Amino acid sequence: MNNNLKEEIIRTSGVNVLKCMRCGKCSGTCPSYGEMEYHPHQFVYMVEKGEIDKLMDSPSIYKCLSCFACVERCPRGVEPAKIVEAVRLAATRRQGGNHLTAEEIPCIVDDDTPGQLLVSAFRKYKK
Amino acid sequence: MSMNEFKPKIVAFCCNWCSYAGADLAGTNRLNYPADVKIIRVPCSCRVNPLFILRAFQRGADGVILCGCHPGDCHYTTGNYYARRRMTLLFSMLDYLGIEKERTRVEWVSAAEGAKFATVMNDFVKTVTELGENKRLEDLRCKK
Amino acid sequence: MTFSYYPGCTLKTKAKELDGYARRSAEALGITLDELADWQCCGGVYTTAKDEIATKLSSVRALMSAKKEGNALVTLCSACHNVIKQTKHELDTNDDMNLRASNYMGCNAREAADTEVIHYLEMLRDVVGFDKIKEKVVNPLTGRKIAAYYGCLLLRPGKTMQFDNPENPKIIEDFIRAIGATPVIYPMRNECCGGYITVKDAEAAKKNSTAVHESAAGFGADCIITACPLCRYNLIKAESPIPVIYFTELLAEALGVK
Amino acid sequence: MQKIGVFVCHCGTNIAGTVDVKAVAEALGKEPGVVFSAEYPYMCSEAGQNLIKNAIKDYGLTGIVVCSCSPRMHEATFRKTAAAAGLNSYMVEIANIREQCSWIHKDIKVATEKAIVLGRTAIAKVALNTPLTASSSPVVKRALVIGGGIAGIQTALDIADAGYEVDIVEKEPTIGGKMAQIDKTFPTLDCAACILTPKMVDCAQNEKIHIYSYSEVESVKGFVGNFTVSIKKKARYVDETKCTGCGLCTEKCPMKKTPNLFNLGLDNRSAIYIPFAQAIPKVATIDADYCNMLKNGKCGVCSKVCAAGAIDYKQKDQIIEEKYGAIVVATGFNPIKLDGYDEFAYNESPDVVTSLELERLMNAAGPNGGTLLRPSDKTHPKTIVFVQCVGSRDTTDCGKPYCSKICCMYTAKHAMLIRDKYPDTEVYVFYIDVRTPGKNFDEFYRRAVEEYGVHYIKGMVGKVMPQPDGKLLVRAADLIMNEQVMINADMVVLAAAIEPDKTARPLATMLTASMDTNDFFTEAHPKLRPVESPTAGIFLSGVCQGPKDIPETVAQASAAAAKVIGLLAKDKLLSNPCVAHSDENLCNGCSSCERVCPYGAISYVDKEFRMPDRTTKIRRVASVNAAVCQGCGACTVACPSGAMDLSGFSNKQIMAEVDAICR
Amino acid sequence: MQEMMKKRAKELLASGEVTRVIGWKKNEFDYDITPAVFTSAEEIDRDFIYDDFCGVNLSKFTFQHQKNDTKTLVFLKPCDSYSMTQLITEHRVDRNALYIIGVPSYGKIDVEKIKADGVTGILSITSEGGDVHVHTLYGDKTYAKYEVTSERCLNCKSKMHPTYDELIGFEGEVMETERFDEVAKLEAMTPEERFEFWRGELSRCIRCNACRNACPACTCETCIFDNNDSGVAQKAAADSFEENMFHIIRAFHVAGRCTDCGECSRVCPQHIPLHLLNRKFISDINKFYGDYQAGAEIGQRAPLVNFTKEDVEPDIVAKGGKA
Repeated sequence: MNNNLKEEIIRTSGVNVLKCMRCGKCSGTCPSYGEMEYHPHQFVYMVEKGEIDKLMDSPSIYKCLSCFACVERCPRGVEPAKIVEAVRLAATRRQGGNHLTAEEIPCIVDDDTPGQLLVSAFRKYKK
Repeated sequence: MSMNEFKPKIVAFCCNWCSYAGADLAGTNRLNYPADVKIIRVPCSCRVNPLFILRAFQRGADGVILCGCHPGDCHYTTGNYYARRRMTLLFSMLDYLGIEKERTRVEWVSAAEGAKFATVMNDFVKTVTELGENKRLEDLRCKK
Repeated sequence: MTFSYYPGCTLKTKAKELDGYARRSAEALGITLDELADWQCCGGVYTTAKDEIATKLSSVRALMSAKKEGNALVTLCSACHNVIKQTKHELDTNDDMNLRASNYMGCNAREAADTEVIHYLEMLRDVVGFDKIKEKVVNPLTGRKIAAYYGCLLLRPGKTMQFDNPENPKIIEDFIRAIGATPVIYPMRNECCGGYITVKDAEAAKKNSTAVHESAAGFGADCIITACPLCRYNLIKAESPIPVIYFTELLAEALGVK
Repeated sequence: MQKIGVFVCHCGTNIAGTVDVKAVAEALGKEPGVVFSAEYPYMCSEAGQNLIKNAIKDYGLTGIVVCSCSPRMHEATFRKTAAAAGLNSYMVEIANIREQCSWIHKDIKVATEKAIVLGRTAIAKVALNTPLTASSSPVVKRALVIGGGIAGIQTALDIADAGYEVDIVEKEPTIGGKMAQIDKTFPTLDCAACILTPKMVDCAQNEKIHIYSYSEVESVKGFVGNFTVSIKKKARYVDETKCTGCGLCTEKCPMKKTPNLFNLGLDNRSAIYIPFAQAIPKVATIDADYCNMLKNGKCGVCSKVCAAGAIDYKQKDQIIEEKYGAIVVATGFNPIKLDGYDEFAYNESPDVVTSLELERLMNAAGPNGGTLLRPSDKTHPKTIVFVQCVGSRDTTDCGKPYCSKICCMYTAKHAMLIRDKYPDTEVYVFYIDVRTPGKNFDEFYRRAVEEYGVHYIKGMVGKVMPQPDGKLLVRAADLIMNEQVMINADMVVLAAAIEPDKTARPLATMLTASMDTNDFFTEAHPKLRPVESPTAGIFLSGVCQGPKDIPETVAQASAAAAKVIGLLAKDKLLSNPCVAHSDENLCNGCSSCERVCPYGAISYVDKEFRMPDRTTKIRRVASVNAAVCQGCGACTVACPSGAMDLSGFSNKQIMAEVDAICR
Repeated sequence: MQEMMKKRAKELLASGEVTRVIGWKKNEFDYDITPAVFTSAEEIDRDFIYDDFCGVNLSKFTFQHQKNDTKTLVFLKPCDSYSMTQLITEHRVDRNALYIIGVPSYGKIDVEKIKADGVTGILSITSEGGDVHVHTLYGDKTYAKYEVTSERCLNCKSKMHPTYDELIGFEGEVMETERFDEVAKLEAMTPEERFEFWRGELSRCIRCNACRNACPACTCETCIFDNNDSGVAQKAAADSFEENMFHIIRAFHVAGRCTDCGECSRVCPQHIPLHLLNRKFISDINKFYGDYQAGAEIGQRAPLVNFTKEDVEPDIVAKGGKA
């Protein structure tokens, strides 16, 4: 239980996790569900419980596509994607927290790679 | 008296059918609002004579709020429509005379809106507290 | 009718055709697209964190320039549209964001939110009108069965984007009808292509994109159209059996300016 | 000389927990005019009331103040107490130190101080109270029931049983409501029609009941005991008194492509129709939107085939005015529109249906004659997915924040019936919680799982994706397994939230009955007066008050009937004596009061006054009809001269309260 | 004009159509005019006057001296006619007992304006064409008429007579006025400035009740300020009641009924601009609920006993009057 971190996540995400009624619709709709260790509904619940460290250490935070399907379909207006984003930011802002480095880029790029992709990936994975 | 200690006197007129019930609901749900608010029960917002509001100010009230059913939902069908006109004109006149317009307010609170009642009262008390004492209409002889 | 126009980086490099066809079509439809003089990259994705500010400033600047020009701002790339529209929304609703943006920029940032932001498709629908486009079509694409691929960025978050019904959109389908073709409705049209994740996990992205083109092809589409260079990239990379092209290309073709 | 008694209630710890009741009693004892002051744990208890009665007698009290809960709670109680001790019941004032003091403040000092102010305010008021006597008005011995579903039917039958006339106004061509559309009922699985239709027939045959079908309430005037209601009988283009319900016209009508609303548009009917076989009244109705004769003046087939000569294309809407002593609202519900839930593909695929549509699909009188077939291709579905809470417990713009209450049970019923009839069909139910509070309810749900093998999965469906092969791919969460599941279904059934009928809101305005934010009627007290509206003479029956199932609805319907019977049994009603009165000596006769009176209670008379110089002068002065006045007080403020005042809430009393608060 | 009026008055008396005439008569000074009841041709010949000093609104006098068993002739200027119409609407006078002759008014002279110019020892004042000659102990002085015309006449709202049996002279029409300019000026001040302004004005009130007694809308059988049961009874200036309460209550009392005749300000010995209170209400009513002129028509529904479902909310005041 890490209360400071929990508060930070709640503040930066602007999400009220207590509104969640545990229906699981976010997880029922998530396209990255299969790639994740912790699923969207667990993100919400674990933030409520203050289990932020586990989330920050999990690769799940890099699997969210920010597609906002969970946000759109949540019947309680909880916005799980914003929680994931806040946890990922907390992780990448830490020393050595970058998930993507410039050195990796040449192996990734091909002739058609749109600039948009690299900009976006850096925004999501690197501080 | 410093601002921190200042406790405003607030008179709230509530119609019996909606707002008084809304105030009761705020109580039933244990929703806090400052004790500075004292409620007078009237059958309908249209029972509130502008004289009562002036009287309150004369006697040292710092704020007066009138709560009634939402327009269209009056228990007596049309009462709050008349109240709305009377209060609009009275408030405008008080403002014209230089009385701080923030000291007077009308809110429509239904019997189901306990939370709204508490929110409105918290907000009104905050506003009036920030204004400080009513000096412009109080009859100093009425002060004990 | 003149609009300020924000093309975005990718439209200047890998997605030149998206931009080119759009400009030519606009001209044919009597619309002047006036490219903002000093636009900067939108950042590709909008960061929802409340404490992020620097990454949103380029959008604030774009909005501010358009306001100075006195025009509504037209975007074309889904990502740019999403970022700028969300920035505008936050300026409109978040006082803290406003204050900090104002401090950074040394002006009243809220004014930037006065700028109306519309996507090129919205311009076609609301300004030109699909009926009008229908009249202007010289080369109707009769018989073509086309799948509209919306992806995420145009539609969501629905309350902010106000683009179309996020679960059952119809703007691109209406567009397809306007140019004489037949729209193919398939359930994956508003699901994610995999987006930026392709950088770190190409397999995961491919899974998503495959589901999209399989669904479209399964419902008999002979072509997928999109407004997003990244969607197109991902779909093609996932070996879509049917062509994936920008909607502006079809528009230009129908208007005879390809 | 005023002798006022003050009684401070502890309400257990409800008040005494945050208010120093002893200090309050002591402080108020020192107020001018107060001769007796006491506190007691429960003033509303018999012992507490005896304390009051004894004090009234022993001290010769002229007025009492009870510092207790809201006057909305126990004002009536203490008025009776006072009356029993020989004190006029309007010499009682309540200081609300519970809802408006002890329950909202935490600090004892603050709450105690406020309680003292509230107490002295009530003392200031009671000192100016005058004894009032209620006048009486006659009761019209006839009740109106608005809505002819099971709630309205049961209420009407019970009222009629007690010997009173009762009218049912139903907006559809037949009574029966939603229950008539339902196939079977939980938890017994008996057939809805088999238990409903005999009641419908009873209604039709009961001499005391008159059914206004295809009719709506236009306006309501008056007050408890004496309402005047205008009812609009919509033109059905068929003379009800002549039509025999033979149905020949419906067979011969060429307009066969009219959506059958009784079957929720799942099939078609003719433009002239009888909604279903057991309709009451069994009379045909012409749907003017589809009838060729009414639209273009061409056709007239029904008129030609009708042996009774009942068809009347020139029929007009008709307004009927009737007087009632009591009105029961039984306007019922509808499933919400699912336009905001396109992730479930309801608008996209005909095989995604609502639960009510499934009722029709399974009903023997439904579009498939009772065989469950997919709407799209009329094949037998092998896999069916039920989605719970679609729009219920949903705080977004398109949903309802409340639990619709009936869905868990009817879904268990549907699942069970399907598994019973078609054992080869797999049934999945995605739920958030299974809520089964009710007699034999949980057992019923468990039977669905244990005996019928229905798959209950905790989790919500995220998306329903129609496939090219006609299947519906359902993507959902299984929260217990912690995995995402994909089910290839043939049909998806959505448990759509229920909402009050759209006619309820305008009706509430007509009745001046209050509603909550979800458009459910509010009850006078959520526990103690659950079938009465706060507006006297208006009673609530069925879902118009809140979601409920059939047994609950019937229970409430009978309860409402009992309340109505209790009212109609009285010959006279004591009316509220807190009404306006005009001081003739002050009245200018200017008509301002008359103009604002919503009840037309004020009239003018020319009256002769003796002037100081011994001449006489005739002046026009206002006079209030106390039986009609409801005591709103609008006139008292409109009156420029201050001639008009309101008993119980007089200018002086309210000003005394203002002064006491500001002191 | 005066002679035509006298002629008609005498004719009507002679024919028995009316038994009494209400008009104006001169007091000690030329400019000191009072209302009067005339019952004979002799009285009329001797005392009846109608000139540029006849500012008194005869409707209140008529109300006070009404007799229902006989018919009275009353001469009404446009202003008086509006007030009378309002009184008829409120059933305060019996229309059938009145024979109303509408007379034109070309602006009345405000003697206070001459006095304010430092003129003392006035012997007589005559008004001829566009000039006003003042004869004083210390010599004569001449003003252009508009310089000494009363404010209410300079801002005349209407030269029309809403109610009459016959007219002498031509019927005028409703005027475009700038009568709300002063109100707007006050509205533009800060609340502090407004408070200071009104405190300065109202604190001068000596509670002589002249405003109330002259006001044609103040016709209550018993005035609430005199009624011990009203809760606001106060008969003399003893404390801050006058500056705080009296005038607000009085203005609210006549709100929606005041025709803006300006008698209150005319009669105030302390020169308090009381009409600015009434005009505020009129201006608000026009702004919030649409243009309304009290007394324009018999049977009108006053704005405070009327409503629409779409009325503005009271918080329009907090929003600075903008909906």
